[in-house]
Amino acid sequence: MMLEPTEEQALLRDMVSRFLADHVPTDVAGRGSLPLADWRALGDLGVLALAVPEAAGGLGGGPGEIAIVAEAFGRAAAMGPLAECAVLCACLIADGGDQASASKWIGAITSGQAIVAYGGPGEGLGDLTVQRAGEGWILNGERRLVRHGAGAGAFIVALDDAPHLLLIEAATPGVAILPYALADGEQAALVRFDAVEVACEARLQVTPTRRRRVIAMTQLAITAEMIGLMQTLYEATVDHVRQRRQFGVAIGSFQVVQHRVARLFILLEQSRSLLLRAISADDDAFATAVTEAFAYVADAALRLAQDATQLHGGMGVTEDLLVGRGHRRLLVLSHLFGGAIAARAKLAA
Amino acid sequence: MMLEPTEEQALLRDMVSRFLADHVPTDVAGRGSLPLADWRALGDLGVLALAVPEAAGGLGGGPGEIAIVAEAFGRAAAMGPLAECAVLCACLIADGGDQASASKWIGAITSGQAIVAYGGPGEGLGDLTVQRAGEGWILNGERRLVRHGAGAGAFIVALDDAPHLLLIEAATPGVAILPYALADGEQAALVRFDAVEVACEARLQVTPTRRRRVIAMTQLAITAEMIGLMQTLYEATVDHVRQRRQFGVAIGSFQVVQHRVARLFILLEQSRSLLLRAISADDDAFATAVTEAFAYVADAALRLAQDATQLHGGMGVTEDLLVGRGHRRLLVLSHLFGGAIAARAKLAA
Amino acid sequence: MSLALPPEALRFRDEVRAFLDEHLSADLRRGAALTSGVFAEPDIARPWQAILETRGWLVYHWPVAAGGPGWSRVQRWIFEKECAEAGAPALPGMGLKLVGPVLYSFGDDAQKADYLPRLRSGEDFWAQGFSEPGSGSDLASLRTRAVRDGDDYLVTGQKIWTTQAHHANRLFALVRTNPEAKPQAGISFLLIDMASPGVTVRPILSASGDHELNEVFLDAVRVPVANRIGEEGQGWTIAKFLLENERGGSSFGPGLVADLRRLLDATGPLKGELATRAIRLSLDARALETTELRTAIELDAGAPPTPRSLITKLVASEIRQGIDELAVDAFGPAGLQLPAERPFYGPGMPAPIGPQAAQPAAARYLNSRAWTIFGGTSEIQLTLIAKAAVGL
Amino acid sequence: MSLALPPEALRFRDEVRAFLDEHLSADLRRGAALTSGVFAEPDIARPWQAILETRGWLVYHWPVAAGGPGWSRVQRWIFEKECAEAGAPALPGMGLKLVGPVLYSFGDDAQKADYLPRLRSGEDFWAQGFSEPGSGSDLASLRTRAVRDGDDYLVTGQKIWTTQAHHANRLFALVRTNPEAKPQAGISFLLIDMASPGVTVRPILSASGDHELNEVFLDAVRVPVANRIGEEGQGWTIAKFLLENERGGSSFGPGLVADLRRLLDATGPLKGELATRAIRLSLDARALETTELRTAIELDAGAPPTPRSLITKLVASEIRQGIDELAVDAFGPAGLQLPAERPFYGPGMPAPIGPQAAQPAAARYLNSRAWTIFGGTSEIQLTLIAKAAVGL
Repeated sequence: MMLEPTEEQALLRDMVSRFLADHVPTDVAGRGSLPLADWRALGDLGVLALAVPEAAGGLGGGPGEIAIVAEAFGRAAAMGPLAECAVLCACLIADGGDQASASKWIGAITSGQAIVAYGGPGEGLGDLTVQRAGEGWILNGERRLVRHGAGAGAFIVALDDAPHLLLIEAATPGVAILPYALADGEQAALVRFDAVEVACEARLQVTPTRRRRVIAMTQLAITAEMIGLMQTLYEATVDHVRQRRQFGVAIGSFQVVQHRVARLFILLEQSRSLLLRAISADDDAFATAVTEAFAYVADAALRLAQDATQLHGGMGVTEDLLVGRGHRRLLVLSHLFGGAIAARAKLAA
Repeated sequence: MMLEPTEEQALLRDMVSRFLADHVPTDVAGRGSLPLADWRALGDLGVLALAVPEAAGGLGGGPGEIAIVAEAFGRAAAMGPLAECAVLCACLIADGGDQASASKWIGAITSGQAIVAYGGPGEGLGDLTVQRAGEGWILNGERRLVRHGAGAGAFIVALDDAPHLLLIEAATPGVAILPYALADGEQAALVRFDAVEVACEARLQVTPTRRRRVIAMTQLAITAEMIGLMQTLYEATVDHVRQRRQFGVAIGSFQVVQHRVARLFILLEQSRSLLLRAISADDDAFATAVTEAFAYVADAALRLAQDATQLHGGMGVTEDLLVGRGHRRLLVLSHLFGGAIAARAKLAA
Repeated sequence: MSLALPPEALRFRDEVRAFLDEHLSADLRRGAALTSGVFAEPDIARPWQAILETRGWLVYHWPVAAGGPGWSRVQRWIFEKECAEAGAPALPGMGLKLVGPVLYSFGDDAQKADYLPRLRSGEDFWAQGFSEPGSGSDLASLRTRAVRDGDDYLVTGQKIWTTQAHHANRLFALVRTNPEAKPQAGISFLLIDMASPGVTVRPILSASGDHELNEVFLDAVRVPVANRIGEEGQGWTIAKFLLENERGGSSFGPGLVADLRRLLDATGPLKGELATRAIRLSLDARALETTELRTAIELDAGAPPTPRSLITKLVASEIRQGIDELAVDAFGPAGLQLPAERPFYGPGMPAPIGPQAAQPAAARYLNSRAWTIFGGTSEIQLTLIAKAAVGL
Repeated sequence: MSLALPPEALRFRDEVRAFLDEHLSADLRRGAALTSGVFAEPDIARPWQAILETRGWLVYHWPVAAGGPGWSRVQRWIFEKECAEAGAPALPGMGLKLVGPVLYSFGDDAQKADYLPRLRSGEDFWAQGFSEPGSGSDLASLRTRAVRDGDDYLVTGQKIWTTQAHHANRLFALVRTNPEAKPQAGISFLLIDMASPGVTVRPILSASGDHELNEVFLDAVRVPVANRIGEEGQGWTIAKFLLENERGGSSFGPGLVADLRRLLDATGPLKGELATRAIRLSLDARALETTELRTAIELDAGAPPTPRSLITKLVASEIRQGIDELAVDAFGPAGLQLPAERPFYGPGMPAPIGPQAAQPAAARYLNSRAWTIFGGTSEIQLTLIAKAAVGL
């Protein structure tokens, strides 16, 4: 029972934070993905191998380590295919890929040389059908929100109604990638699959339990990233209301401003508690605890972003300040995996 | 197009308001139903005949008149079987009763001599079954929330899944009345029907359209009553925050108190707008407009009551002040007919 | 006691409806529906302004003496409701709603003759120079200086949040003509030609990527004294008049009701939490339009302005934000797209993900956060309501 | 970085659980479940207090030197969570949580020897005399006077909101001993025997019909100077110590989590809006209990008290109100009943409409409105958080 990171975790946090502080100055933060060179440098530092099991050549980090890195990204408003690629896809390939896939992709992902993007099922994410064809399958349909899909070398496509997890290279005939911009400035893609032939080796053999856990790890990373960014926006807001003067006084001396910032403090503390609770949950409780944390934090993050914007006044709605860009980022993160609404529905079921 | 009451409406409002001001002093208000003598006096003034069509010996008042009287009740925190008895049951009997029922009950209701209580269908209100038996029916089951059921001379029982509206005298064999107290201090009853034989004359022949309209009139009365009581609580709160001093100043000078009271002003104005809108709706739109007004006002009323209590501090949670008793009353009124939640569900359907 | 429209009002409504049916083209409707900012851009606004001017309905809210059609407040409300229902473009208000009334109320005959026709024809496009970097809600602290130099002022300072200044050829501005006087007393109201030397416009990009706002730098800009409205030092009085018009001028409820309906048309029926939020927003919006109608009826009956009208801007802002947040949630993943190209109805726009209405959803969400900030923050509005309406 | 309980904590938890299984009778559980007020009434509280005292766990939050079991903060949290899960009665805090710590921290040896044993045995039942009609949140303005008369004070004044004073034989009170000094400096802390001549208790009925609160009138009540805790004029310091205990003393989250679960057991699965509200409340409550655990872990590690603990009372109050409002809504019509009889578990209670758990729902809803008022209003709490935690 220990609130502070372990010594190793602290070293990891400090390393990532320092790297991001050097490479993502405030005026650049929150404008889009890290340049590829920086991503590779993170790979060189081992950050992208964190979630991959040791047996597969990774560092075998757990929820705590993943949350620490993701929170550092949020804190710096740094962006990149951390959650879906370095956590989700890397783990799925490590767990369920054959030797060839593993050797082709895991090293490429963890070194930052390649991106594998994820196209999961969900409301509004597009329909997919898969039909048996000889030893393999034929895939038809689309995935509408594939983050980092524009530059991906491969996709992992998941289906709701089937145990299929398919690893499909971007260059496969019949795969069409339509890049588009998300609100946070990152590139996503709508990926169409038109009678794509998938060989049987492309199927990742991941147990449902493990798959659930890896998806929960991904959602945990997103939750931690939100909390890091909430902290940054909170601090910017506290600074602002201390310094900004209207009617001859700092606006932080107005009672309604004080109460509003106090509410943000509460949101942040409560968010952090649910994140810690999820990190600490035992295996059986992990996925639900992550869903709970995500459900709370996704709401809290957007609320905090809205109030941070409001308290910044006109400057808060511009692209010039980090608060506006952070707001955009939180808009996207809080809506992934169906957002708070889908998470609550899952918890109510 | 006229915001103010007509001359006749103003006379009606002033008459009822004066009567209630005389008979319901503040320390008595909000503690329970008017004594029977006062109820009869209101009957003598014609107030209880307001909703009854002229053809049936009533005054044929419309939504405007009903809202005016109900709002005056709310304003004075006066209570009594106005909505369900003098509006709903009286109209149902006038519309659909045979000569005998009409002559027995309408005069008795409008003179304040008798109460006919209503047991309508709805979630949590109890199951009822009705079976054909010769010319009449056999009734089995219960109605759980029959306001003013304890002292009622008869009941109108409605069923959801059948066009039946049955008028059943309280003394009918098999009818068991279990009185209980509601949060607002009024007496309700759980009424059980154990193989009750109902003669064919007991069936009220009311068209679905008319029935819907009369129920909407009843809900309109409850909505208007809430608005009257909201106004009273609002004014008490404004007075209180002007007078109550803490830390050397009136609490109404604190910014958060000011903003909170400003929100109550908004709730009240918006509530009043939806009430006026419902009153003004043409026949086709009336029932929906009433449901809309009720859905908004039921929420607004409870929110206002909660804030009025909070702003009154400790005194707000006691039975001594009208604000606490008004809060109880609004708790009940806002939950009738399934409350705001059922109303919203109906509007979403 | 009834809000039901009398027969003559219904006839008027039908007349407006028929006009909109005939003259509001599908292109204009589409442009309006896919506008992500507060006001329509000139490519949409100008043709619509010309159509309304031709019909005599452009300055429908101006008095007859100033060229208006002499409509009652209720007629204006009906007109605004019909325009909203039909999906007409939202014309920029800086000229028609803000400086126009200032011109006909405080301007001298020469100023009226000079500016009003060009305002109506669209030849003049106005921007508003009130806010400054240091003075947001605290307007009286403004620092832009106007120093008398013969028949001119030399104006130096900086204005910010200047909506559509990059389209404007005219700026009306508050400037400090007397630095010695009390803050409010030393302010004057000037009309500035944007083509004057020393005027620089710098865009401020919104977080949404939209370009609506600007900074305007004024460096010893020469402005004829004849371009001053009213007396020197009367600027504060004129500004208050203008801000009251801005806050209470037109109806917000009808537009919100219509926008919510259009959103639900685009998303199809909503479920669960989203359905509940939609109902709540719809009740708020319907209540607001009725509140606005009540005020219109009262004013037509000769009653003094009611403090109730103070709630309009605050309530409208929150409904606006609620609708735009609902849209992002209701469109699901498609609500997260945010192309850099503009306008959303333009030929350069990439193919939408999901329904076309989803494409501007994120931009709208981000832009509508400004509603509770500009034109008096919600905090300022609540204090105003507490003081003027509640009496605290 | 982990909140997972280590093996020794799990063993402790199992020990507490086994004890509760064995000693918390069905009657006590039922009484606790059907209590509508903040604290259990004496018929429930006394026997449970005796059981805990026998086990040595009554004053589990007191230091060893004062007779506590020497538990860590985490152990206290576990104990409170297990008691909440098991549905143990909520013992009145005026003695155990409020005046007890004052006695062992500020009392002299004679006072400790005199009062502490009777407090633990239940022979003494304490009431708190802080608030006065004129001074709610503004405690420093209190007006009850204590005038020295030989070895006694003569105390005159009025206290209000005195929870369970009608059950109490002792009152601890703040009184003004020096009217000349600055407001905070002239206050002393006295222990008053409720049987003294001049003490009158008048019930204040809550809007729910519950009798929990009272006014206490003090008319020249003779109180020995030996009953003063600390120095004359030290009352404000002692009161601050006590209020900090009240705010940060014990965990609220576990009780809220358990109450919500019990509510959902009684209502069955909720649908639509109600299900959403239940999930939100459950997340709030789980976050709160975790926030409280974090604080306990930090304190055990020797860290100074964190400003985070300031949020506890505010957040707990709002969740409490949320659960009680959810209950009324979820029970439907049955949630509106409010019998006059008390207690809800007593023999005189009429048959419930619907499930028995629905019978106290309206009373609870009304009573829980007090949570955001007493013990420092939510407004006071927010200001405190803004200043002490945010640093504004």
